Amino acid sequence: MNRLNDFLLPPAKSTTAAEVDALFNFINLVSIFLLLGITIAMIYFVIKYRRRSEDDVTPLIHHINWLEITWSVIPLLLVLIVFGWGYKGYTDLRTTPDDAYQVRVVANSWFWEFHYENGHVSIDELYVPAERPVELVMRSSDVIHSFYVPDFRVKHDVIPNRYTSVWFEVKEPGESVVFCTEYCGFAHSDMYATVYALEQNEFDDWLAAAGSDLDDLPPAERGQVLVDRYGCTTCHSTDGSTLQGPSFQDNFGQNRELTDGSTVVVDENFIRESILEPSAKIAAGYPDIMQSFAGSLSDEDIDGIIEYIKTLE
Amino acid sequence: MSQSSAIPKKGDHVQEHFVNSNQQFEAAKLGMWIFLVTEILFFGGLFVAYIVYRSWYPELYILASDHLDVWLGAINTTVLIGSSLTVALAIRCAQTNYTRGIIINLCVTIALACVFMVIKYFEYSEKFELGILPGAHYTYEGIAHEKANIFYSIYYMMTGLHGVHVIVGIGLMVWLVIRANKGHFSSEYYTPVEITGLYWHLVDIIWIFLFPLFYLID
Amino acid sequence: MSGHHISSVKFLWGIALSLVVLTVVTVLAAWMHFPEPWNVVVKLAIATVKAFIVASFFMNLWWDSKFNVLLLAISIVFFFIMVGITLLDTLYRTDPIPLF
Amino acid sequence: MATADTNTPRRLQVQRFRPDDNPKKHYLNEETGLWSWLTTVDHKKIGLMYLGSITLFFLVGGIMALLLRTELLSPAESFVAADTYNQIFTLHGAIMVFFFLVPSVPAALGNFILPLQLGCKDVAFPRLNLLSYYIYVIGAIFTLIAIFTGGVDTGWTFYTPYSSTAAGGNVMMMTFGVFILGFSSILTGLNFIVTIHRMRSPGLGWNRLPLFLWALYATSVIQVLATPVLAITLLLLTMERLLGIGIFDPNIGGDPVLFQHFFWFYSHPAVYIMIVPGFGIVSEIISTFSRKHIFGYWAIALSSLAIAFIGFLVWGHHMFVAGQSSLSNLVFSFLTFLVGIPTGIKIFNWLATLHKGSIDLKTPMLYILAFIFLFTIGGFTGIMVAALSVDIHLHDTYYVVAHFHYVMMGGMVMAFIGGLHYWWPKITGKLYSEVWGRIACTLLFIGFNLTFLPQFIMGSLGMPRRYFNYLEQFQTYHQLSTMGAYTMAIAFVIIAIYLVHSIFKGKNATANPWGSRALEWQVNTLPPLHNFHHTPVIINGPYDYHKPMAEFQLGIAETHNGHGSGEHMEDATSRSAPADS
Repeated sequence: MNRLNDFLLPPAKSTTAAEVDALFNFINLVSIFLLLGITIAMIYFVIKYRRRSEDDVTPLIHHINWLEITWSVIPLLLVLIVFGWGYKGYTDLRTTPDDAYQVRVVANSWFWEFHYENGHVSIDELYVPAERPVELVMRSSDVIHSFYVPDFRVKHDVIPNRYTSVWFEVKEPGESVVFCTEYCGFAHSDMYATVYALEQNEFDDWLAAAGSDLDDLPPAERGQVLVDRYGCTTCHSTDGSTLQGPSFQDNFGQNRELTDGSTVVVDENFIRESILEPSAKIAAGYPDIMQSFAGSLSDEDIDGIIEYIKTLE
Repeated sequence: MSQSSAIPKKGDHVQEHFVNSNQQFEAAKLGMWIFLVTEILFFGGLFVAYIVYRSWYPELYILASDHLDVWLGAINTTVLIGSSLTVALAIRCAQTNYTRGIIINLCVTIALACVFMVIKYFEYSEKFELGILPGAHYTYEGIAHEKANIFYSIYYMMTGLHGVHVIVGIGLMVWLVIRANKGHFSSEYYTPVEITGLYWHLVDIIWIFLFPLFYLID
Repeated sequence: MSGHHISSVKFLWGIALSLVVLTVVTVLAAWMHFPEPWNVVVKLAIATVKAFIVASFFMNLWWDSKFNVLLLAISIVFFFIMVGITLLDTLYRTDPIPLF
Repeated sequence: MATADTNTPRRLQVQRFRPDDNPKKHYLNEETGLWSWLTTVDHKKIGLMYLGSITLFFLVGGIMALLLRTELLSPAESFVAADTYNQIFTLHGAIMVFFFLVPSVPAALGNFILPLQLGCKDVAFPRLNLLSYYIYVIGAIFTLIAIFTGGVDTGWTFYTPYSSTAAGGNVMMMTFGVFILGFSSILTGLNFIVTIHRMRSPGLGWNRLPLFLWALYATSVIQVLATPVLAITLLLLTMERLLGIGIFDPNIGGDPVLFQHFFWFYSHPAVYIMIVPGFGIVSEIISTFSRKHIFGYWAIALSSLAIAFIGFLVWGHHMFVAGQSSLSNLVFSFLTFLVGIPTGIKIFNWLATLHKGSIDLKTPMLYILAFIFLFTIGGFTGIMVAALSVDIHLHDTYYVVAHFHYVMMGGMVMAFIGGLHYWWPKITGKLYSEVWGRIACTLLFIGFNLTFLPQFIMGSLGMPRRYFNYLEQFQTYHQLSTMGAYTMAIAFVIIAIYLVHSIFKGKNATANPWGSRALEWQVNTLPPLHNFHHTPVIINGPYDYHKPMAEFQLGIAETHNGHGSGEHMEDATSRSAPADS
C-alpha cells in the first residue's frame, strides 16, 4: 500500500493528508474492482456469445427488476459512503484550529508575498513552524490565483477584494513546493513558491532576523537579489532576450519609445516610476501588464534595483 | 388535432414536410414556446445577478431606486399593457378574417412600442446628464453607496436588453403589417401573427417584473 | 388542444383593464410602505398575478396544449434552480478575517 | 402482417415496403451543384455540411493538442513561447468544446438520422435548420478572426477578472463568436424537440422511440435550457470588457465567483450536451451488433432525462475551491454523486444487452466496447473528483484533465467515430475497409490510454494543469503522454484515409448492411431526397431482434392519414402490431 501511495501521491506531510489519501485509495480500489468486473464480463460475453451464424435468434429480455434494483442500489450506497467520507475530510480541512499561527498571503502576477506578524514580507518563500497549525489568510492583488501545496493536500483560490484561507499542520520540518493552480496568464506555470517548515525555535529565530539580511549587501547586489526574489526576470530578461517586458540588459541610459509616440531616457526616475506606477509610461511594443510594487519595495530596495540594472551593460 | 376524420386540405402555406395546416401551426407554436423558454432563462441570468446583489446590498437598492421616476415607469407599464391588448386584438382579427383590423391593431402596437422607447430615451438621457452612465463611466456622486455603479449596471443591462427586445418586436410588427397588407393572413393561416404575439406578450411580462423590481423600492 | 381559441373583444379589453388596475394597485402599494419583507412580497405577488393573466389570456395558455404550459413551468423551475442554488453560496459565505 | 391488415381496415393499408439498395435517384444526385448545397433545406445535406465543418475544427483542435503535447516534451520552452502556449490551450479547449463536441453528434449525425428514425420528411423547421448552420459558420468566422487578430489566452472558461482586464488578445471577438454559436445550438435543440413531438410517423409512440432519439431529446432539452445562460454570461462579460459594468469584476466592486456560477450553470450541463448523444449511439450500435433487444429500454431512456435534469444541479462541483460557501460545496457534492447513478445504470444495461446476444465485432462495435471501458474509467474518476476532500487535492491538476478527456474523448469521440462508421454506409452508400477500421480502432484505444493514463498519475502527484513549464519530476509522464498523442494522431490519419478511400473506391453498401431493425435502415441506401415516398407506418419496434428479419418491413400508409402525433399513433400501434407485447 505504501509503495502504491508513493507512486500515485506526493508524500503526506500534513496532519490531514492521511485521511484524504485513505479515501483516494478506497475509491481507487473499489473502482478498479468494479472496472475489472465490467471489463471481464464484457470480454466474456463477447467471446461466449459471438455471432455463429447470420440466423442467430436472440431471446427477448425487456428487463429484470431485481437485477436492475441491485445495480442501482449498490452503487448508490457506495457513492453515499464516498460522499460522507469526503465531506468529513472536507470539514477537517475547512475547520481552522483556534491556536493556528497566522500568515497573510498576497498573490500577485506572478509571485507570492507572505506577510508575517512583525511586518516582514518574504517573496516566494513561506516559512512556517512545524507541528503547529498554520492558517494562511489570502487575497490577490490582481486576478484569481490558487494556492496549492500537493504535499499538504490543501488548495484554495485566492481572490481579489476578498479573503480566503487554508490551514495545515506540517508533521515534521522540511520543504514543499507551492503551485498556483488557477490560470493567471503569461507566467502562471512559473508561479512557484517553497514552504519551509522549521522547528518552532528555529522559526522564531528566523522571524526575528528576517529582513535584515539585505541591509548588509552593497546596493547592486541587493538589487540583484531582489530582482530574482520578486520574479522580475519572469518578464524582464537580464541577457537581452525579449520577454513580456523590455530586457534589463543595455537598458540604462538608452532612449526608449513609448506607446504614445514620445521618447524617454531610461534614467533613475524613469525606472523608479516604472516600478511604482508601471502604467504611467508604457514602452512601445510591450503590453501594459505589470503591476505596481509600491508598498512592497522600499526606497533602498529600488535604489538597489537601479544600481543592479546599471551593471547590466 | 382531435377530429381525424376531417383533415383540412393542404393549403398553399403548408410546407412539403408537414402533413397538414394544423400540424404546421402546432409545430410553429411549440417552437415559439421553446424559444420563449430560452428568452426567460436568458433574462433569468440577469435576474439572478439582480437578486444576488439585492441580497448583499439591500440598502443600495433603496437608495438608488429613488433616482428612478415611478411615474414614467408606471406609464410605460400601461403603454406596454395597451400594446399587448392590441396584439391580442390583431390575432383576433386574423382569426375572424378581418385584414384591415390586423393592420390597424398592429400599427397601434408599433406606435405604443415607439412611445415606450421614447419615454425610455428621456429616462436614459436624464440619467446620462447626471453622470449615471453605465459601467466604468459612472461618475454621479449623489448616491451614498460605493456599489451604486453596479446597481445601475444591472439596471442598464436589464432595461437595455428589454429595450432591444422591444425594438426587435417593432421590426417584426412592421414585417407583419407588410405581409398583412399583401393579404397573407386569414383564419386559415395566421401563424406569424400568433407567434409574434407570443413574443410580444413575453416582452410585456418581463417589463411587468422589471417595473416593481427597479422603480418600486422604498 | 384547441390552439385556435378565439377571445371576444370585450374579454380582451377586460383583461387589459384588469392589468391596468393592478398596475395602479402596485403603485399605491408602494406608497403604503409595508414593512420589509412584505414590501417586496406584495409587489412581486401583484406582478406574478399580472404575468399569470397575460400568459393565460393574452398568450392563450389557458386553452392551450398542456405541454406549452409545462414548458413555461419548466423555464420558471429552472430559473428558480439557478437562483436558489446560487444563493446557497452567496448568502452563506464566511470569509476569514486577517489578524494583522 | 395479415393480421394487421384485418385489424386496420379503415385507415391504414399496411403493405410491405422493400428498400432499394442502389436507387438511381437519391439525396446526393437529385439536386446538384454548389448552390444546391448552400441553400439546401434537406436535413441530410445540412448534417453533412455540419459533419464537414466539425471535422475541420476537430482537425484544427487536434493539431493544437499535438502542438501542446510536443511543447510539453521538455519542461522549459522548446519551440513555442509561453503566451503562444497559453493561446493554444485556450483555443484547443474552446474549439473542441464549442465547435466540435457540442455540435458533433446532435447537429451532424443527429441531423442526418433523426428524421429518418422518426419516419418524417424533414425536421420541423428546415429553414431554421439551415439558419442554425449558418449561425454556426458566422460564429466560427468570428472565432477565426479572434485567433488571427491577437488570439485569446483566457482558457476556455473565460474566468473574470483575468478575462475582463488582464488578458491580452481579442477576448471580445472570441466571446462574441461563442455567443453567436450558442444560438445555433439553441435552434438545433428547439428544432429537434418540436420534430420529436410533432412529426413522429404513425406507430412510433414514445415507447418505441429509438434510444438515440431519447438521447437527442434529452440533449435538446439541455441545449434549450442552458445555452441562454451562456449567452447572457458572455454578453455580460463582453460588457464588462467594453464598459466595465463591474458585476463580475472585483476591481470595480463585482464578484468573480458569481461569474463562475453563471458560467458553469451552462457549462456543466453542456458536458451532458456533449456526452448524452454518445449514450444514444451506444444503445443503437450495441443492440444492432448483438442482434438483441436492448436491455432495460425505459431505464436507458429515462436515465438520459434524469441525467439531463440532475446535470443542472451540480455545476458548483467545478468551484469546490473557488471560494463558495461550504454549504454549497456540501449540496453540490451530494447532488454530483446522484448523477453517477443513472450513468451507472446505463453501463449495466448495455452489458446486460450483450448477455445472450449474437455479437459481431465489427468496427462500430469495437468503438462502442472501447467506449464502455474508457467511459467507465471516466465515470469512476468523476466519483473521485466529486468527493470533497479528495477534490481539494486534485482540483485543477492533470487528474481533472485526464478525467474529462476520458469522458469527452474516450466517451464522446469514441461514440462519435463509432456512430460515423455505423451510419457511414447510409450516409455515403459505401462500405469502408473493415480491416483498417479495426486496426485504427485498436491503435486509437492504445494511443488514448497511453496519453491519458499517465496524466492521472501526474495529476494525483500534484502536476497543475495549464502549465507551460513544469518540474522535472513529471517529465517521464509528459513524454509518455506525448507519445500517446502521436499514436492517436496516426490512428486518426488512418481513419481519414480509409473513409475517404471508401467514398471513391469502396464497395456499394446494401440498404441494411448490419441487419439492423431500426427505421433508418429500412429506407433506401442512399436515401431519397425527401426520405420517404410514402408515409411510413412503424409496425415493429427498433430493437425487435427476436422477430425474424423477413417480418421486418415498413408499413406504408395509403394516405397522409394519421401522420402526426397524439392519438393516431397509439391507434396505429395497437392495430397494426398485435404481435408486439
